[in-house]
Amino acid sequence: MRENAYSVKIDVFEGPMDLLVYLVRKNDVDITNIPIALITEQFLAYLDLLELMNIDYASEFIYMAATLAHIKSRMLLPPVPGDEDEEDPRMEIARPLMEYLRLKAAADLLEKHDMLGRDTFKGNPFHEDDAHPEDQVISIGLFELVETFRQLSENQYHDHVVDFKTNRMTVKERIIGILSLLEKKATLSFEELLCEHPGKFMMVLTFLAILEMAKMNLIEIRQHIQNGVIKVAYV
Amino acid sequence: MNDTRNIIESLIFVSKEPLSMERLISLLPEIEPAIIRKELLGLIDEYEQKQGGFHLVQVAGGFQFRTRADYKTWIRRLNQASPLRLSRAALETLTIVAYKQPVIRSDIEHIRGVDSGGVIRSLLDLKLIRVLGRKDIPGRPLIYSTTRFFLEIFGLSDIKDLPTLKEMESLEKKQALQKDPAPAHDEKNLT
Amino acid sequence: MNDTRNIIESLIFVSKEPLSMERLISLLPEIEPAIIRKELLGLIDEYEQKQGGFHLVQVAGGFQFRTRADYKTWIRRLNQASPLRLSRAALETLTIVAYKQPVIRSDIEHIRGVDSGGVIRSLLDLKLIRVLGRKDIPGRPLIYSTTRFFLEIFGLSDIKDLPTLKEMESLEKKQALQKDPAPAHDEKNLT
Repeated sequence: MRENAYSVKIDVFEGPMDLLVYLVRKNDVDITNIPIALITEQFLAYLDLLELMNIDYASEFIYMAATLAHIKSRMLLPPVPGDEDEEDPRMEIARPLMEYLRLKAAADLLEKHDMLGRDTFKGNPFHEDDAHPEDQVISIGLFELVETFRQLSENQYHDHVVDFKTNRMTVKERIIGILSLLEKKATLSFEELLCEHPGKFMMVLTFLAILEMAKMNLIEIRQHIQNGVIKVAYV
Repeated sequence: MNDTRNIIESLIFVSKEPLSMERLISLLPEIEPAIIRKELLGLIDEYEQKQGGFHLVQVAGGFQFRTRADYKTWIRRLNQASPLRLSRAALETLTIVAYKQPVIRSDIEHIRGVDSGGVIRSLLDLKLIRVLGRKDIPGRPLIYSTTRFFLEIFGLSDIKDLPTLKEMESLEKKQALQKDPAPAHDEKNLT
Repeated sequence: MNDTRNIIESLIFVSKEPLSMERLISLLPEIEPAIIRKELLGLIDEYEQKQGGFHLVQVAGGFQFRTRADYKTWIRRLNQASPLRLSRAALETLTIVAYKQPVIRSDIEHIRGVDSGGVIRSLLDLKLIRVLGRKDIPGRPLIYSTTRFFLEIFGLSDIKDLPTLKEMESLEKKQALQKDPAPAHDEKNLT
């Protein structure tokens, strides 16, 4: 902990385990022989301090405080006669603490590795066949799938907003569109028209437009007997 | 100085573009330009002497390591068969098929907003998706679904095992970790 | 044969990912696997002898040219990509996944004692960990494991290259011993 005469720094611990590690180290005690009363007291004092300073802390801290208090109370009970093998109640906290310390040490070690992009770099080889930068290639896993789906779903949502508020085509506009198509080509298949603009909304719109145009006698709808193709033609 | 040569070598090796003499000189203000020039020429010479798999060449106003033309036949092989890697378009399309199946082409195109015929075909070729049948709507479009091979690739026993959007949301970013992809000039403040 | 060595050198040089021995062998069916192996080892040796700006390292199950760490100060001046920076929480979570994989979220949180959804998410985004599938227990939670990219970033050839937690423990005890010398009979168990 860094302190100087003019400012007091409150260490912020990410979780109760971090705080415990700090306390154990500060008091220079053996993990397998934690002075539980002292550590509990300091743990609670820290939480009080946070409260005093209006700093929110997670429920995990409260849970740990309860665990510590429980261990403390069990330490006060006399050992059950005939059950001398009973485990030291402090092991409940010592064991996970040891595991946590081991992992912290492993993390320290991992960080000391020569990291690619930080300590060591790979080359940027050039060769002629490197000619497809537009095909951004992705190696994929399950997360890439769900992440892509999430992005697509988000875009989809925005599309709808645009569709309905500003960009919504009307039946009338669709009729005009179909008429201009028929001007270029006298007959069109139903499928061609429906597929011109994919999407449920546009298909419904096209369908409504065709019905409306038939009603107005602008077009004739015919079905081929043999192949079943429905065609739309200018009257 | 051998170290100067190594520094130059490592810089050219890492640079995305050919590294020009001016750039080298400006990157290494503590070294005499004349020495940089000398060591760079020495380095080029070294690679020419060695006649290895690649060499140091002067191109487009700079210096770059390039493979020697003698080995292009083999290099071409490398670029051909690479493991399953998909373009962004293919990944998007595959994702839609996976999550929305059974699905028809127009649904895919509606979600992606672009023509997807080519991508569907390549996914069919890769046997990641298959034709399930035809939908009973006008035009009788083909219906697509993912394949058993798709499950194998992703180590899934069932399509229902795909991670859900809900699950991803539950991994919400509560804390701002892996903070700012900070620009390099900030580095000092962070360490 | 010198040419075999050059072919191998050019292939490794050009490959975007570390090139594995198996891949090399399959790319070069006309060359005896034993010779490929011999030449590759010779190549690694050659670069170690040379002590140049970069060398050939074994990483993520393959071989790749990388700059020697001695030159990082200069390469950073090129400022091409900002390095991956992990918060302490991310580093610890990554370590847990690395050591305990395949692992589920609640295991990670049990060890860290805090909610880790956000960190897991960032690690997934960074492609350092991946979803492996689901565990066959109630709720069918997602299983996580580290990726090949993780090995690449940390310069590990295989996940087995990590020191075991047992080794960590003795390391830790040694540190403790330095602080407060323990009885001599304990020491034997440690070494």
